[in-house]
Formats: sequence, C-alpha cells, structure tokens
Amino acid sequence: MGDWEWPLILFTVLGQIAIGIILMLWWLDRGRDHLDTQLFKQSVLISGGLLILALLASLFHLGHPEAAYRALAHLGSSWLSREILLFLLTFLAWIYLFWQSKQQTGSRTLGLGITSVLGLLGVVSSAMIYVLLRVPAWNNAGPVLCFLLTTGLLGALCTLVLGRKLLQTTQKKLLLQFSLGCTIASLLLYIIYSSMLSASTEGAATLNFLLNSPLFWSRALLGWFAPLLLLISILKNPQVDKTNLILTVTLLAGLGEILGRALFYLSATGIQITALF
Amino acid sequence: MNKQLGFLHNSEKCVGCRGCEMACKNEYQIDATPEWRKVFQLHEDDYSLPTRMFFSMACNHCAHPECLRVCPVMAYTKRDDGIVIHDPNRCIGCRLCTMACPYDRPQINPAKKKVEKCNLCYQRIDNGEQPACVAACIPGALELVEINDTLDQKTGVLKTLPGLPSPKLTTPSIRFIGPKQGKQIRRD
Amino acid sequence: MVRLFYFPPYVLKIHNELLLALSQFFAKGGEKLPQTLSPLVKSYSAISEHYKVDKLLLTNEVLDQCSKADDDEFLVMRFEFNRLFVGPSSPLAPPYESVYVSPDHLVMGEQALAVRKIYKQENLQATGQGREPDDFISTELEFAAYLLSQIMDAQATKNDVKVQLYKTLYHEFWKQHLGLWLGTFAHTVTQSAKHPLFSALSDVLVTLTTLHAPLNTKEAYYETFSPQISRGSSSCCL
Amino acid sequence: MKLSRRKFLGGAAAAASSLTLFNFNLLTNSPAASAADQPSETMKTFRNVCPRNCYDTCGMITYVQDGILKKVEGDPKHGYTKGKLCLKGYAYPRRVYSPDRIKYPMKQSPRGSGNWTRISWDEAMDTIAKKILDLKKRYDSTLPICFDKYSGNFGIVHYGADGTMSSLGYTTRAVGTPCWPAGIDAQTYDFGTLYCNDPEDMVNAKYLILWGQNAAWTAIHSFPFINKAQERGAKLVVIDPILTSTASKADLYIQVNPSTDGALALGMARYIIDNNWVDWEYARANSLGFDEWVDYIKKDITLDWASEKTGVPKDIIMEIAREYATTKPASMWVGYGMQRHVNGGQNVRIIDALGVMTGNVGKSGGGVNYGHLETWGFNYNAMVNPAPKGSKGFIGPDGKEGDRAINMNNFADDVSAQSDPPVKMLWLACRNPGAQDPDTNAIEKMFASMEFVVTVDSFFNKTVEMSDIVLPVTTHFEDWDVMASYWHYWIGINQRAIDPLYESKSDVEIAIELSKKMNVLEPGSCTFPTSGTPEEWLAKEFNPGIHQMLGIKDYKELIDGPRKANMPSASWSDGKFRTPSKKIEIHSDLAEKNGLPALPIWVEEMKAPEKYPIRFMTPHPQHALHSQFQNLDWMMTTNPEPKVEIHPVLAAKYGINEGSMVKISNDLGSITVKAHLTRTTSPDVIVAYEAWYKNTVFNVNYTLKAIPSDMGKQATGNDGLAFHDNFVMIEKA
Repeated sequence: MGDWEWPLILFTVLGQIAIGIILMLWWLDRGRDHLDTQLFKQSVLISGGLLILALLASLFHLGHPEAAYRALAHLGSSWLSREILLFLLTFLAWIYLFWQSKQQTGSRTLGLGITSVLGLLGVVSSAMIYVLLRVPAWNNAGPVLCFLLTTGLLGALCTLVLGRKLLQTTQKKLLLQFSLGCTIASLLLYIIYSSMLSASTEGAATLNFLLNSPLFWSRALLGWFAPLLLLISILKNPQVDKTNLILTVTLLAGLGEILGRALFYLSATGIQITALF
Repeated sequence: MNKQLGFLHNSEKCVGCRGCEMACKNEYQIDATPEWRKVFQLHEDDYSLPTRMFFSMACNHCAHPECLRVCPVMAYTKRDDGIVIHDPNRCIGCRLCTMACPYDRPQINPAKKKVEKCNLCYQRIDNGEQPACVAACIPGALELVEINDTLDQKTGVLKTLPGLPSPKLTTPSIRFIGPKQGKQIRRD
Repeated sequence: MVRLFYFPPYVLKIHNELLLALSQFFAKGGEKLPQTLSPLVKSYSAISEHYKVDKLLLTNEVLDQCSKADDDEFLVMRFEFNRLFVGPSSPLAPPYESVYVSPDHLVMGEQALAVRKIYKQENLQATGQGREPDDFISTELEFAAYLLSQIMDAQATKNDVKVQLYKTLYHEFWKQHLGLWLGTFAHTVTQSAKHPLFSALSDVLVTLTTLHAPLNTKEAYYETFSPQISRGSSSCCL
Repeated sequence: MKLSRRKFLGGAAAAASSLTLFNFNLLTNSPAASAADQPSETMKTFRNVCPRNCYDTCGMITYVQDGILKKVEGDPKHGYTKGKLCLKGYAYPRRVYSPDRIKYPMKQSPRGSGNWTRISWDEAMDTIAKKILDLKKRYDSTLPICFDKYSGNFGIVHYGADGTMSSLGYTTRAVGTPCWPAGIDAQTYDFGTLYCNDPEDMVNAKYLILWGQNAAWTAIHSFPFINKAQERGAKLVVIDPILTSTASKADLYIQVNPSTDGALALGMARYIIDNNWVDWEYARANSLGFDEWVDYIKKDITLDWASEKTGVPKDIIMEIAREYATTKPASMWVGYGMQRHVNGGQNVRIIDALGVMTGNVGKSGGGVNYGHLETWGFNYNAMVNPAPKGSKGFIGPDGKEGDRAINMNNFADDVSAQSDPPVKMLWLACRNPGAQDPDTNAIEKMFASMEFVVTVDSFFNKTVEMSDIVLPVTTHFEDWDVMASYWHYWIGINQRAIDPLYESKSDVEIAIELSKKMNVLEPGSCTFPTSGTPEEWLAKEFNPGIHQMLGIKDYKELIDGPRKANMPSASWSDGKFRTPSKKIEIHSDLAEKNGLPALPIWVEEMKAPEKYPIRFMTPHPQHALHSQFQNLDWMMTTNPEPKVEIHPVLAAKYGINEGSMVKISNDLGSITVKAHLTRTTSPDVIVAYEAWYKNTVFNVNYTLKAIPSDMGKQATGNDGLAFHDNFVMIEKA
C-alpha cells in the first residue's frame, strides 16, 4: 500500500482545477454569449495562482527540490519529464494569456485555447506517470480518465463559483450540466474500474483496501452522492438562488476529489515479491 | 547492447545464510535501511514439502528496466554489458522508480533523500573481479552470468520462482535453479 | 578596494567564550558540571545581555539556577549527562557529528576525516586522534573558537588578509560542519532530556547556530543586525 | 575555499601565528605540517581472525585508511574459510563504530539504578583494587572474588582475563562450559579426548550424517566441503528435531524425537549386527568392551523399540543403517545441539560406538567428528601467574590448595551456595550471564546479593546493567592476538589494525593496570607483570611445538597468512587413543567410576511434565552469536524482532495465528514473543532462537531451568546444560 502523498495530491488536484477553469473559460468563450471580461481577468488570475501553487507543492515531493530542473532531462521515455515540460509550457501559455487579459482588445480565444490544450496534455501526462506495469490498478485508462474528470468537474464548479455574479444563466446551466455529467461519469467509471480490479491479486488488494476504508466511503459521499443530489436539485429548481448551494457542491466535490486522490496513492498495490523475508 | 550480464541463483545450493546481503552492505558500507540485496525465504507451502528454501535478489538489471523508463532525470543508464547503473548525483529523490520496480530494489535512503540500488559492482567487474555478493557466497549459489539463449536452454534453468512477480513485466536478468527437496521423515 | 569589514571585538570575544565554555562542558563530562557550568553561564549571560532576547535571558536563568544547584542536584545532572552523551547504555544523543550527518549514524564517518583535514590545514590535530572521533563536539567547538581568536588577532594587528582568510575559514567550518549538525543534535537532546539543564543546553546550542549565521556571512548586514537582533533572532531561532 | 592559506602565509609562519594566545585543550600542534594538502592515505590491510565462539574462526583482511576501519573481507589465504565471511563477520565495522559502544570506565551508583558516573582508569582500578584488598582482609583470602569468563573472545591472549585472577591469589572460578561438555566427555570416555578429522576431509566422505548440527547457521564455511562430497556422490543425511536450513539441503532428513538420537543409533546398530555389516576386525583390534556392547544390543534393542522411541519408521532406520555401514568411508558430524539433553553425552557415546562398529574411526572421509583442541597448545602465558606469597586457597577434596571451582552451568545457585567464605564480588569478562545463563530471575537475584560486580564488555547488555563498574574492552581489530579453531586445523594471527577506540583496553592491559594499582596499595598483592606491549604479549604465547606444528620459525611469519597445522587429515589414524587403556573404550571404567553406564547403552530421555507439554528449544540464532551481533544496526534492520516457530497444528490448538503474540511460560517465568507458523518444527516442539536484541527484554532464559546434562565433569569440570530439555505452556498473549 502507498503513502499519504500530500505534495502529489495538492499538485495534481490544484493543477487540474487551474487547467479546468481555463478549459471552461475557453469553452464558454467560444459559445454564443461571450465571456464577461471582468470574469475572464479574475479567473485567469486565479487559475494562474493555483497553477503556481500546484507547481510549488510538487517540489515538496522531491528529496532534492533544488535540483528539480533536472526532471526535464528524460523526455524520451519519462512521463514525469513530459509532465513537467507540459506544465511549464502551460504556465508560459498562461503568462501569454495573462498578458492578453491585460490588453483591452484582441482575441482571448487563442490564449485560452493554447493554455487549455497544453494543460490537458499536461493532465494526461500526469496520469500517464501512474500507468505502470507494476501496478495493475493503474495500468489502464483509469488514471487518465480519472484525472480528466477531476479537471472537468472541479474546473466547471470553480468557474461557477468565480462567475456566480458574472455568468449568464445559460452559461451557468451549461456548467452545471457539465458538472453533473462529470460526476455521473466519474461514478460509472469507478464502478467499471472496480470490477476490473478484482482480476489481479494486487488489484483485488486495492479494492479490498478501498471497500474497507472509511476514507473511501467519505469520498463516495462527498464526491459522488452529495454532489449528485445537490446538482440535480439545483438544475431542477432554476428559480431559487443557488449561490450558496453551488459553493457547497464545489467544496464537497473538492474535498471528495482530494480524498479520492489521496486514496489513489494509498490504495495502489504493486506487484511484488511475496516470498517471506 | 552487446550482452546482458545478470545473476544465476541456485536455490538448490543456497542455504539462506545471508552472507551476500551483508557482504554487499560491507562493500559499500550501506546505511542500515536500504537493502540493495536481500535474501527471501520461499513459502514452504509452495512446494510439496515444507523446507527452508531461499533466493537472494538485488537489482535484476532488467532487459526492460522500468526504473530507467520512468526516471525523469536520466539517473539510470544501461551499460553495454546490460548493467543498469543508478547515478545518485543525478537523482532528485522523486521515488518514481521505487513505485515502478516490481522487485522493490531501488530504495529510498531516508537520510540522503535519494534512491540507491545495486550497480552490480561494475567497478569490480571492470577490474576483472566478481561482484561482492558473488565473491562472498560460500555455497557457490550465486553466480554472475551472461543471460542468453544458451543459458535459458539449459535444463533446470528457470526464469522465475513462486512468490516472484512475472518476468514478463521487466524481463529481469536473473535466472534460477529451483530448490531441490530431499526425502523427509516427518513427525507431523 | 572595498574596506574590509571588522567585527566588533567584543562580539567576537563573547562568542569565543561561549564556544570554549561549551567545548569544556562536553569535554569535561557530567562529573565536572560544577566547574564547567559557571563559565557557560557567564559566557551565555554575556551573549544574552548583548542581544537582549527574552528567550535567551530565560534560558540563561535556567542555566544560572542549575549552576547553583546542590550536590544532589548535580548528581542528577551528571547521571543525565551520561545517559544522554556518554553511556554505558546506548547514549541518546551521542556528541559526534558523523552520528547525525552521515547517513549510517556511526562514529568515525566521513565527517571525522573531513574535520581532521581541516584541523590539519591549520597545523592542528585532535589530541585524541585515532582514539576519539575527530568530530567530537568539544573538538569542533574549540576549533571554531580558535578560528575566532585568529580573527581577533588579525583585527588587532589590522592584518586584512588574515582577517579575510580566517573569516572564510570560520564561515566554511560552520557551513560544512557545526552548522550542519548542532541543530539536529540540539533537537535530539531536547527530545530525550529529563532535566531542565539539558533543555536549556539545547537552547544554547540553537542560539549558537542561529547567531553564527549572521556572524560569519553578511558582515555589512551585521552592523545593522546587531542592535535589532532581538527581533530578528527571536522570530527565527527561538 | 577561494583563498588558499598558502598564498597568505608560509608554513612556518602559520605554525607560529596559529598558536599564539590560544589555549588548546582538545587540539594540539600537528606534527606533520606539510601533510595538509595531501590526499587520504592509501588503503592499508591487516590480518585479523574472528575470535568468536564459532566453528569457523575465519581469517579476515581488514581495510584501514587514515586509521579508520573501512571494510572487512575474508582472507583468501585461509584454506578453510577461503576468503569469505559470514553475515556476522561482514557486520563488524558496525560493531567497531557503533555509537553504542562502551567508551570509558563507568561506575553505577547504586547498582541497577541506571545512574552512571564516568571514572578514570585510575579511579576504576583504585576502586576495584581497594575492594579486592578489603575482601582479602575481611575473609583472609581472595576466594570471595568470583570470576566468570567464557567465550566472548577466544583469542589466546584473552586468557589474560583468567590471569588477572590467578595473579591476585586463589579465587572462586566459574568452571565448565555451557556449550559442549557432554559431548566432550563422551568422546573423552571413548577415545581419550575430542579429536575430529580435518573438516576439509569431509569431501572424501561417501556418506555423511549431520547429527543435530545446523551448519548453515553456525558453521557455514563447511558447506563447500559438504557440497563437494555430495557432488562426488555422497548422500547427505541430517538428523534433527528441527528442519533447519541445513536439514533442508539433505538428501534425507529425519525428524527424530528430541533427545532420542541414541535410540536411533542403537536401532541402526542392531540392524547392522543382524546383517553382519560390523567391521569386527577394526572394532575388536582397537576397542575394549565391544562384544559386551554387541551382547547388550542383541539382548535389549529391537528395531520396533527404536522406531517407537525415535518416531522414525523401521524401514528408514534400516535404510540408514545399511547405507552407513556399507558405504565406506562414512562420516558423522555430531552437533552440539544434540548433546544439550539429560542423556546427551550418552547419546554421543552411542553414536561414537556406531562409528567404531563400522570401522569409520581413524579413516579419511570418516570419523565421528565433534571438535578438537589439538591446535591449542599455546603457552597461555597471560593466564598462568603464581599466586602472591601467602595466598590462602580452597582446600579441594584432593587436599590440594587452589582456586575454588563452582559450576558455570548453575552459576546463580552455586555462587549463592558458597559460605566459607561467601562470594562477595563478581568479575565478568567475555561473558554475559544476564542474557545467556539459564534462569535469568535467579541470576538477577544472585547479582543483587553481591557487594561488588565488575564487568568487562563492549556493549550495554543485561550483565553490564547489573554491574557496579564496567570497563570498556577493545574489539579484536584493536588487539594483537592469535586464534585457533576447535574445528578446522588453521591458526591465524590477529594484528592491531586500528588504535583502541576511546579508553578501551584489552583484558591483558586491564590486568596490567590492576596489577600496578594493587602493588601500589599493597606491594606484592598481585603478580601480573606490569609491562609489555600487546605484541610482546602475543609473542609470548608461541612455543616450539606450535612453530613446528605450523612449520614456522617465528610468529611474525603468520602475518603473511594463516597456517594449517601439520596433522594427518584423519584423526586417530595412528590408532593411538588417549584413554587409560590406549584403546577405544566402548566399556569405560572411567565412565562407570563417574556414576555413568560403562557401556553406550540407552538412557531414558526427559519426558514432558503434564503441566508443560510443549518442548521449548532455544538453539543458536542466525544473525547473532549468543548475545553478540544482533544489537548492531544492520542486524536490527534485517532481523528486527525475535519470533517463535510453532507448528500450525499446535498453533491452531491454542488459537494462535501468524504474527500473534504468544506467551511462553513455565514455573520459572515467561516470555512473550511473536509467532511464526511453520511446519519446519513438529507439533510438540516450539523453537525460538536465543539472542540479545537491542532495547528489548526478550530473553529465552527466563524460562530455562539449569538442568544439567549427563556428562561434562570429567574433562571440563562440570556437567553441561540440558538447554533443550525445557518444557513450557503456551497461550495467546
């Protein structure tokens, strides 16, 4: 079983929120109703802050953070190298985006688009790090889908919170529907994924660990069931003021994803030597 | 790569004396925690008779080393003779290799915050000497060999033993001769 | 040419005295605490009065009280000293650098050899070389005090080259040795100490490691640092 | 450093200026001023020999740089250990440089309080000398001083510890050996002494029985020879109640009922007689009482009985009897484990007779091999000192005045039993009774009743914990010494590779210090010489006999490599036995005189009492040698905790699972230890390996009664210990 990896949890979840927000901005901006400029500026700033926090958190995972720059050395085969590169490129794109947000005129789409695409590639590389032959629970599409869904869900919810005043109703509705979609997909994915796990001894160990862990059930409650119910209720009653509810869903889902990520690391069981020592 | 060096472990001869384990520690004065080489006892239930059976394992200098693949700083290199060397000067302690190795042989040294592992005593090999573990093996159970088809075609040479990860994962450069069991007159 | 910065002689003197007092404290052992505590209190008072930090004064008070203990209390301190630093049971805080800095936690590690080489550059060697680890706390502290005394000498004779040389040596010695382990050592002492003397001792060691950073690095900063050190140091070190 | 001091000052000026005004206490002027910028010294190598109580007594090469021990290796010139060490040997650097080492003489006040004061050697010697003189005055002799030394260091110069005592006068001495005395006596009755074949000769065996011998853990260097014999076609049979790592290599493993090895051997003998595979010629020509023994077997022994007694099926007894008797030469190695029973010596005698019966004694590739002391003919110069004039001793039963012997194997009780005069002071060297003696509770109580306890040791073990004064002793890397083996035929010199650390001293140096002090306080009170370098003391151990045996003219030749004694590879090949009759004494009058059966007949084993139905065997560990090694960091990481091996059937009966804590108890005491379920033991035997783990109270001897084995008195002064006749109850803790 793995460890409680705070730096990795923070790095991946915060990074994914940041990229999720930009992705949502891009998506909304391409729609018929353009994005409010104030919201755009504010959101770009916040996503950048989160990205920086995420990158800083990742340093704490290293034994020797002072030499972190070396991590770019193995693009040929190391997904970790690729991840770092893509996150740095995302950050550069974000600087461009930030510069763009300071400009009065000009299209934001290009900046948003580049940042989003690089960011998504970064998220995919992050996930690919964990696609290890040794860990059956990870050696599949699970990590990639799971990381992308986090990006989508938390990106959408955070954008909703940021734009609680400045988003148009249709935009809000889109984001809410998207969040609901992500939650349902995440739940379904997990069910399929769990059924796959039992195929190998190590996978079964992971599953067993999960089902017996109160953390997992908290995660299920916070990250799946509560958001599911709340999102449905919000979408069903469009007339009620939903700001507080949206805030609640975001917090719950955020906690759920953090727990989920913690469990992701905790529950990983590698194939190993099982002889007595 | 011209050849692939590796270990041939003879569980028929190995008595689990752990001399190799300590000879390795002595050679490099390794700190208390990291275990570059370790002697494992096979489960007695895996064989027809309960017997004390062992194999000794260090880095397997795999043909497809996962550590090397995942390492972001290129701390790992594979030499022409197949030895996978870890360079602590490059290591930044990201521990990804420790997650990727099915044999748990790269290990973090908590004091140095870097990973360490067996480098097959490449300096000794370059000097024409045996690796410290092989040189120390009293019953002659551990050998340095070239892993090739000739070896694999010999009768009794096994690619794995019970309790070990499938060699398909990383194609480890270790071969085994399985434990032999004599006749037992038991009281249970 | 930039004018070479000279440390205020008084500051050098009090630091020198503290280093020597600590060196003797460890060298003479738990049996000589009645003799070695007073110089320690004296030199530490000078430090704490100079820098005027509440916490330092408080530590000093504890030390002072301990130095006035009765015979029974001194016995308790002696046994505690041996439990922590000497033995015969496995000492809880062995006072040798390589036990903390070398990952194998043994004595006579690479640090012992490294300081041996540094001593040798000054034509010095530990009196117990070969028998006692060269990186014994007392030996390192005495060497640091010696370097300070060389700076004092050189300043007195306005020998700028020598001042510069010994400042560099002093700085390097702290950076590569004492500074690397005194903190961990102090922490280990606090963790295991059952007598206030040793918690206070740990504070003294921490003070020392903190104060020495400014003393040997940023000389320009030092002038301004000195009067305001109370705020600076209380937040960062104590 | 950017600025080189050479740019700044010339060497001489530096020396002058650096010492002005500064008052050095811990530093001093370095003699070699020019060495400052030189790189490290080149690596030096030294010859050492592992001095532990072990068959293998390995030759070692020690690598030293800048006066610091860097690593150890086996000595390739040592023909038996062949350049390889065991796991313990490789861990030596951790022993030398462990921060846990005892560094200075220390005094505890009061004893057991954990309150220690560092004292100078002078004060230590003064305190000890005054105590000795005080006792001498009060009791008019030095007999209240009791000395207990055994096998912590078997270096010849280490007998200086015994010499410390003899130089003071007559003292009380713990006599005996807990290790192997029953077997020694058995071989003494049979052959005159213990004298095994050269173990390298095992390669010539065509059939090999290891009887109660776990070489994989305790004599690992024998494996290449065993393997060679196997490769040459020899069958390896291991007879042991525990399926050890050695037994796992056997072609045939026989799990015999503990303590019934003699019954198995008798069963074999019966079948050999029945089939007339007896080497009558050899047996009748070389032994006394052989026919008498054959008659006994014919009359009293049946295969059915042997089978029932031993738990070994009849056909297996027949099989090994046939093979052993008809495959020539056949070798037997009798381990020390099998004689640690109340009938252990007798069982060895039966096995000896089996060897004689088949003509395997005195043959290359044969023998009933137990050990030997043939290569130990040193001067014991450090040990032998005349008692000071006017010393009063103990008048023994023979009317002679001398030391008062007490039983090492019942140390606690025997010390307490002395009354005229009582024992008041203990001196312990190379010995840790707190951890290793039976009945730890009794040991604790006895220690508590002493006035004064001095322990010489390197680590803070249970015995040091119960001492008034502890003196730090050197490791063998810090001493000059010479070591012989009780198994192989090699002798090696042990050089001083590094300076003694801290204030540690060797046993001889301690004796010198004590003698100086004693003679100041009371001239003539101690005869130990007060001069001589460690190397000079070593030189004094050699004599022409040893020189001749090793083919050298001077001990210094051993610095080039260990030498093997010039002896025939088969012991007793000259047929000159050392019994009173100069023949093998199958019928031993001496044994009979000592109250034992004259013949190697069956003596009943100890049965489990109803209350304690489980036999608790506590054999030697793998990571330790008794209480040495296990406390080192490498050992504590690779083998962090003790375990008790329990058969799954027995475990199920008590609801014990893998990893459960198990309380093992009997009327003496109890210990709690983690369970490991394994079918390598039998359902009525549990096994825990004795050892001293750092910072734990684990000690198997809390449950171990000081039950004597049947033999040992004749050759070693006292009967051995029936360590393996210990019975307990278990429960889940």
